[in-house]
Amino acid sequence: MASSSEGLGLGFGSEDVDPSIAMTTDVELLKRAWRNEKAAPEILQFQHELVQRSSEQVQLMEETVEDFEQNGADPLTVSVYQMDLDRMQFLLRSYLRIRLQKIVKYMIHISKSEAWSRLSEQEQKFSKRCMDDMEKHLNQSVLSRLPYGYQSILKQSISSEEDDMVPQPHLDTYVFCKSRTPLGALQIADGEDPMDVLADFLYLFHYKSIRSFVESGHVDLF
Amino acid sequence: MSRYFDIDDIIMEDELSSVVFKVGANGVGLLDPSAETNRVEQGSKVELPFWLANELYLRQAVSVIVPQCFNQKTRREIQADAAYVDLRSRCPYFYELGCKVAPLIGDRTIGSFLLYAFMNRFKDVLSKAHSAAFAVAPRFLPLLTKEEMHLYEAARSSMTAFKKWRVGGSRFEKASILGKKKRSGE
Amino acid sequence: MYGRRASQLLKELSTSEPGQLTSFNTDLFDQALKECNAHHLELQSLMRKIQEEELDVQTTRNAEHFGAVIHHLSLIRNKRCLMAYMYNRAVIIQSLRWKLGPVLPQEIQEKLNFSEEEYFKNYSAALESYASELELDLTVDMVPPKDPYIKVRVLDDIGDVLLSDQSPNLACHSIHFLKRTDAEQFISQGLMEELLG
Amino acid sequence: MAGQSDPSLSMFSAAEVEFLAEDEMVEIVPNLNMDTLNLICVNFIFFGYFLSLSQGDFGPFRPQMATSVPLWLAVALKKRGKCTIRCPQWMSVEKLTQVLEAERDSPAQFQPLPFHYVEISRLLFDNARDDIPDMYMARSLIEDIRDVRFHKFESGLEKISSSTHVVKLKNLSAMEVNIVRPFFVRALQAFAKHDSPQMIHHQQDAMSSRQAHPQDDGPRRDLRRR
Repeated sequence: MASSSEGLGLGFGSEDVDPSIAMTTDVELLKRAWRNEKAAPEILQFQHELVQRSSEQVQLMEETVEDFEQNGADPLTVSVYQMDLDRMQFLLRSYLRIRLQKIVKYMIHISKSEAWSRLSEQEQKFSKRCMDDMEKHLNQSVLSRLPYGYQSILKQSISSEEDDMVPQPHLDTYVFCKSRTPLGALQIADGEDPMDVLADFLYLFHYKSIRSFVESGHVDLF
Repeated sequence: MSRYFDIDDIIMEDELSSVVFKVGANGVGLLDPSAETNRVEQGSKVELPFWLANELYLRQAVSVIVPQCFNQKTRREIQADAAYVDLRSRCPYFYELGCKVAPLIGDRTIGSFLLYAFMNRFKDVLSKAHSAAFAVAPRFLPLLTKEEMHLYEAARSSMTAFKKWRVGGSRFEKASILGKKKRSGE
Repeated sequence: MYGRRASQLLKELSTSEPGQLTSFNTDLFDQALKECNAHHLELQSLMRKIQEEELDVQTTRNAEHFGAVIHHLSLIRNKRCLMAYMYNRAVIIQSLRWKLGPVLPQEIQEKLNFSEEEYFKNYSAALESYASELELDLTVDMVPPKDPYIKVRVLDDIGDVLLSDQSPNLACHSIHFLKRTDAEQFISQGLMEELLG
Repeated sequence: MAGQSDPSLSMFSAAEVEFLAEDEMVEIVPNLNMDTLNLICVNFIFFGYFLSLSQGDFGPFRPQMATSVPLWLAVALKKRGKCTIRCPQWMSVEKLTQVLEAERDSPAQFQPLPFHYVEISRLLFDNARDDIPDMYMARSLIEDIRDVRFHKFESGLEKISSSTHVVKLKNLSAMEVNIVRPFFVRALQAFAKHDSPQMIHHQQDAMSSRQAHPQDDGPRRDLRRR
């Protein structure tokens, strides 16, 4: 990948900063994770440490706000801290929520693919439970009342060669994104000239062609 | 099949196509209204929903006749004035059926025909979704296929949501599923 | 035509407004299930005939064989419709938990069949157990936050409630300043409305 | 719920786009004394600077001493009458008039504006009207700019075709992207579907196309720059 390093001693040329360790606040990272998760058609890697740190910060801030309230601090200050806390909590909740929605939608597919390892331990537990509940529900209303050979929740009938009933994420879609660093010349389409992908431009890409850059943190979805 | 539970895909596969049976089939007389016995004779021409026609084609039991909405007459009309052809009454799932039926009838030109039709119609969908929608909608909307309606809705609803945001107002609302019953204070 | 009733179920779903739930159509549903079993009987009787006549299915494409194929395909089609009907309703039922909380109002409950009611409870419990492991209620903050407190008017007699920072009497028409996250579910349930300004 | 996004479209609601914009920095002039706030929810601007502040410190706030804060904080203080907000330069009637003219003069490109110009301006018009010189004029200029840009985008959309594989969008703003996203993405998908190899080239065997694993299909249409 082409990456010019014109960074001066002072400050950071945006291009030579490894995006995964660039000096950024957790809120910024959480916002990025939230945007990516919202825009990506499939479930992305759970951000364990980030969520852990964010929850701790939320807790700390909750204690601070409580302290302020008890010590009769100026109500405006309390209110500002509360708003700050609320913004963080919204991001955290919304991030976890989008993931749950995707998990429920694609639970069987996820459980049978490498995507399973992208879930947190709690999400895996939730997913298993949801699968059991859904299976039970579909079994008692439909499947158990169908003739033998047609009762599978995965296959349309015993003559199906593969699991032809399982919903899968639609990776064949388009996403808006920005690259954090110049990606250099990318081969976007077979048999086409590579295209120079610049930083800070908004692009509309085929999700599959930039999927790996989203995973590596070089590209942000929007 | 990632679209197994997809409502549109399921309903689309109900679209009828004419097929000719290359084999006889017993115990399914219901398929052929003209059959006198409970079987379909070899050589019978029958209208079947796509889900059945397709699978029988794959098993080489039937040949599929080009559906009317892809015949030369429709093609000429589309070429003359794409935006004003009433595609919905011909087939609400015009594009989807076209994509699925093309391999069955071995017609290489259907792909480019669909593309041409779509390209020449979708611009209109967009401008009407965003502009004076109320004035044109009644005449224009009934011509659209299902996919075009989805596009129209996509454009219209995001514009409506934006306008609503710009006007401001309550950020919290009653869940729409509860219906719009009487609200005290109004 | 085969599969007609089952696809009628789906048409019913597709014509109702997005996110809305119609009453479970037990009649049509059971008829479609019956059709599945009828196809199976026909299928079996054709298969028996093939065996009796000792025809080799692999080589001779006989009329019994194709009859059986058609009944098999029709059964699969009916299954797809029935499954999609249940599945897509289940998706709406999931969303009810997010919008209305763990207890459904009577008018909604009446639209569910027995299995769906049970599914709602199970989904609700799964969600609650996930949230309690995280010690974070996920059903609030559905929209980005503004001020911590909002002004609301009560639309129904809710009575005394215990909220996170106060325990007001929420009488009909009374007006309160509540924590946004406390008021959110009430508004969604139609028991309160937000007042601006 | 009004502000909630539709998960099936993986789309952001307008309120969520606004939420992102609220982290943009603006200058305020406080009229109160308040100690330094140590916040968690802040933008961290590092381009070209070593930050002397620890992250998330704002203030201390002293009357008449201008300082930079995130927009949400500025609006909160303003609502409580604790500050005036300095109208950003790009929101002056003079600048906006220039931008509008330039937008009209160049049908093929968008003028550079802040990524969140729609949201920032709305928040300021709604909450700090007395701090914006010529508020009504500025507001109608922004409306006009947005309209011109939108129509420009709309005519740009007419050029998308089956050969559109990547679209590079210079200077399109966050809210603008959000409005066109559902239509744009769906239209591109439709183009791709009608132009797939199975449709254009005759498939050899209908059975084999069913087994093609979707994950393995690489992108195949040509690349088009705009």
